[in-house]
Amino acid sequence: MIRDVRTGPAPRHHYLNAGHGLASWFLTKDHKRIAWLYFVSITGFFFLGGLAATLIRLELITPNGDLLSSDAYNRLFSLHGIVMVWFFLIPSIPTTFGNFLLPLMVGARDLAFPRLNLLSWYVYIIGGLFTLIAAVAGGIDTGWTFYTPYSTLFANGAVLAAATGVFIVGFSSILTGINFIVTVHTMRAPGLTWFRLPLFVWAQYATSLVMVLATPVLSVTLVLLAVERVFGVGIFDPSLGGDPVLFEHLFWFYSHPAVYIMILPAMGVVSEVVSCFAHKRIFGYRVMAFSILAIALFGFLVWGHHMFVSGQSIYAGVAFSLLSFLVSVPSAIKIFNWLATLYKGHVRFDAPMLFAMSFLGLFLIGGLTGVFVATLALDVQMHDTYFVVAHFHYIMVGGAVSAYMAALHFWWPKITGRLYPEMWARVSAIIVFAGFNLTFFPQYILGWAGMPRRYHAYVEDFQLLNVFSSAGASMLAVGYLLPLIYLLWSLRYGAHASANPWNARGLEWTVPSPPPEENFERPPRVEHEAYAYDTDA
Amino acid sequence: MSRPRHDRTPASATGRFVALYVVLLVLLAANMAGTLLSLGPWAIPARLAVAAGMVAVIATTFMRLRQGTVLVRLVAVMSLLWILFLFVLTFADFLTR
Amino acid sequence: MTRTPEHTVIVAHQFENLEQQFDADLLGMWLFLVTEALLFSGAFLALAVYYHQYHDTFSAAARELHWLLAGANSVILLTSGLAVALAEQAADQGRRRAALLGLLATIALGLVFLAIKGYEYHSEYQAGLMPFLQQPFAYDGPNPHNAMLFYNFYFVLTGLHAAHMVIGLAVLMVIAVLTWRWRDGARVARQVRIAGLYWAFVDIVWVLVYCSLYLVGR
Amino acid sequence: MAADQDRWQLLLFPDAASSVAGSVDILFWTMVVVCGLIVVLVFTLLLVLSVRYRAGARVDRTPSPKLFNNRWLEIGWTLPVLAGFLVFFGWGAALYVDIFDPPARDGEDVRQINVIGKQWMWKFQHPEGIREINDLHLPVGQTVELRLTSQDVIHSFFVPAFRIKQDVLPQRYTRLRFTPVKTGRFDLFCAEYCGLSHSGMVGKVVVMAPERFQAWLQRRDRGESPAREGERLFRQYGCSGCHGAASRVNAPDLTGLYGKPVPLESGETVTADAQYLRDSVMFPSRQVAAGYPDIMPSFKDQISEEDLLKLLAYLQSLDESSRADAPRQKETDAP
Repeated sequence: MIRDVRTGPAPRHHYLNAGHGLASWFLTKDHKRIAWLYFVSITGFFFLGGLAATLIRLELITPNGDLLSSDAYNRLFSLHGIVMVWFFLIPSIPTTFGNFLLPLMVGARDLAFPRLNLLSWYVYIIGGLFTLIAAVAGGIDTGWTFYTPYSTLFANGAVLAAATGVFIVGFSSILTGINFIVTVHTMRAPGLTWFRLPLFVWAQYATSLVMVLATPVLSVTLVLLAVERVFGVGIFDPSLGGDPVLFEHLFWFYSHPAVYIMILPAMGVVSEVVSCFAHKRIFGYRVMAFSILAIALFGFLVWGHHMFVSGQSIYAGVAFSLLSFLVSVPSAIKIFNWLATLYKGHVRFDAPMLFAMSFLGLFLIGGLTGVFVATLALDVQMHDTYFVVAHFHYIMVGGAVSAYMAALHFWWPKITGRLYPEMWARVSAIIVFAGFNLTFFPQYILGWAGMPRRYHAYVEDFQLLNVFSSAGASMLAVGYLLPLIYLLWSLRYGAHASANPWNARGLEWTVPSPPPEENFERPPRVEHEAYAYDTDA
Repeated sequence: MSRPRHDRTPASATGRFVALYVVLLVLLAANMAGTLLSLGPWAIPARLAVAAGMVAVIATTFMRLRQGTVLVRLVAVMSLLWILFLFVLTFADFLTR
Repeated sequence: MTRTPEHTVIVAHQFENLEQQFDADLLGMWLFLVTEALLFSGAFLALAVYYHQYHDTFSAAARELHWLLAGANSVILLTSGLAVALAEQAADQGRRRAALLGLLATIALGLVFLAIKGYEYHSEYQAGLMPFLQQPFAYDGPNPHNAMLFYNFYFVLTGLHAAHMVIGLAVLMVIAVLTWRWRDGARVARQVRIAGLYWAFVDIVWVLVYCSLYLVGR
Repeated sequence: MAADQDRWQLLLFPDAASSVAGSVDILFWTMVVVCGLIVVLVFTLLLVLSVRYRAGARVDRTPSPKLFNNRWLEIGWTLPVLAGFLVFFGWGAALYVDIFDPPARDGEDVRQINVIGKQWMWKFQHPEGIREINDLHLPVGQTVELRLTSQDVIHSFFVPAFRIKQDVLPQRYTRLRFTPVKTGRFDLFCAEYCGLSHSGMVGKVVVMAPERFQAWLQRRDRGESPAREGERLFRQYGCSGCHGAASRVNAPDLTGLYGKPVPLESGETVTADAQYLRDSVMFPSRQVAAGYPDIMPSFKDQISEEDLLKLLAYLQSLDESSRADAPRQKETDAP
């Protein structure tokens, strides 16, 4: 019913043609252009991590480690983990869509600290370079978790370079987080009260809190790891009475909340998309906002569930298990609220909605299997097996990456001023959903049957399911390469988008596509709550 | 060009800064002198408490938390809360092993 | 970032007015200090856990440190905290010379602190208490292995603090130059204020480092 | 065809070969059913709602004020979720405590086995002295207690068929108690990534009928029991020079010490468990027994993990009945 409003005239002045030449990009302070810098760099890291994943899945087609040496395999899964966690998933939605949309959504001309924003991209790139150097200069085989004493006293390879890379990229996160929090607090347009903010902004805000509060603990942990490895200063070294379990505590104090850095922005995206494509106000707006904050808060209290069999006290384990169950409640609430939003809506099945629906399904399965691993006695069996691998890929790939794809398609017309080919996008969404399930569902069964993760060679009984998984991975690769092609195509050949092709609400849709350099000609004044769809449906 | 309220410190603040600086020195001296007493199991809590007092003085006076906005005070409290999470839950392991 | 000519009130383009900009800067700095606090708390946590486990050994090792020298250093750093607070106040009231004086005093005291700290490190190096870079560890108290763990924390925590001092001094020097030039009073006051916050935080960390490394074991 | 069926059987219903495996499986399948129903419910709602209310469909969309934005609806789906989760939490926690801190059963004959993980193999020593690498033979029905430690990095002892897993840490003893209830050969994996040949750090746990196990014991070239070897090492490392009955050095007598409370010089009291005894050898002045001078040298870097475990076995074997001299426990005159 709204096809006709999707296209618009070619825009004249906007942020993309406001300056030309390399300097206009690499020295820009415009949050929209910085978002592009991030787009390009995280896409590069995504495909690098994906390449490592492809090789891992190829190796695992046969039970014997015959394609790669075990050394190469160990380095590949470490690279895959480090790149995907720190250089793709953590920065993914915040630094791209958050950067682009946050000022637009709060009605500001830019983030509070534009130079800091550019600096955090450079910091990200420097961290990335260190990691790439580590990958080239012999690689690193500790896994992304850097557990001591293996990482400090035993591992060969460029552990220091990789740890430095992660340490540096942590500061990029911190700076972005500070920038976002300050922006949301001080730069909201007149009339834009907290409970009129889009849930995407709430999600970015909560994510930034987690970044600011968790990342420094990772930084100091990596500093301690580095001094132990480089200077031989025992910190966790058991032979001096140090405790490797203490390292695990410090590491997971960051790395569990890091999961929420990945998933909270995804929840924000899905709230926007579901509401828009159901053409209806999000159900239970306040409950949704509070559950975002609750997840961010409780996310800090559950890290010990990574350590149920680590030699941690079993009573601490019981406490962490209970807290882990509590953190899953707000997630469950969110799923029901999204479903209720569909009720009596006008649901359209454009590609962003298909990706958002994939998110709902896959996040549900990932979340419920998370309940399995939060259950103490079951985690004893599941810990460090493919069950856990499947669980967190359902959350991170099925959840976060699906939402990233939804966001990419949803805001593509706004960001580029072009429409993407809808048919191909739908095909890609369906291929990704099918390929994802084929890749990762078998891994649940493998884990339950006892296949440990990070195994280069495995017991023959596990082969059949591994073959399924690898077949799914190749589908997944197609599903992710397809958008790369048609989105690049659309940059040149796509139809010009109107200001509001989805008939959506929100301040970002009130400005032309692509937005002008200063975002708003006049500071907007907000008089409605978010998602005012019901007024004209 | 209105100046933010909390930006401006009254001229009398100099006296307060110096007075609290003296308080800090007294606390430091007390803490150092405390090592000469044998307080038994109370030694560590006592020393940490005095140090916490010094931290509180610096934060409220030199960092002007007293005049700070609610938001800034909230931020300061939040950092304490999160440090508490880190300590309490980690010690939950080490104390019950 | 600056559109308007100098010597007038400058508001960055993304802000509506100076008050908004000041609120944003202050909040940003406080959030940054939160991250710094959590960074140190990770190292303090590790120290606390080991203190809990090896209480006697750690206390014995702590008694070898130069606690009086470090106590004098505490006085120096607290004094520098006062100096920077007075400098902030002076800058705020538009008293350029007083502000500059306060900043220079702060920098001087900070350098004295680092010098004394350096002397402490040197004497520990000579006493063979620097257990890294293949140095022999010549500690003759009980349980040298666990004691070494204590010394590792001593060097890591004081080193981390010293690194923050160096950063803080560099920032203060830049701010001192800006104060000397005094282009835009409101802006200088804001910059002195932000730098002063950082310096006060460095003070706080030292108070905790001094208490937990030098005093707790005594 | 049959082979395929077996394979699926094996993957979906892996062997449940320990006394706790059955209980874990019941919990697992209950959760599969409950969570499966939730998945079906949500997927159905997602599809039905989105298709029924698709744009352009002529359906009744008049707002239903009673249901819409209803606080009770939110509470109505929050509370059952919370309650359900708490049930699973309690169930899982109870079972977990039962696995890792099993209630002591009087008179139970527990088979104590020493396990050392190292890059990249498992070393076992039976109470009879038999040593094995990567394979572990056990009699069915007898409770086993593993005392696990690592020579280098963190490993993890994982037998899927037993539904047990425990990380193996350097400089520390962790313990794992279980009772095999089925005979067969079961996979043993290292579950914590430990470097180059992590995936090669695998073995088999062979559970045999008691009589066949006895025969296996007979067949194996039986060494000395760890306790006997430990006794020899006790003299060899010079421990007996100070801790022996005839010694004039003021060192604690170790007879009957194992498992008993030890008052420390610091005023605390600790239990003389494996970890305490180990630390006393490696870091002797960390926890000095009350009333004794702190004169024992550290044996760190001088004694292997194997020897340490044997010494422990020896100390454990010295119960009250074998005491030779006067009452060991000194009066605690320390503050």
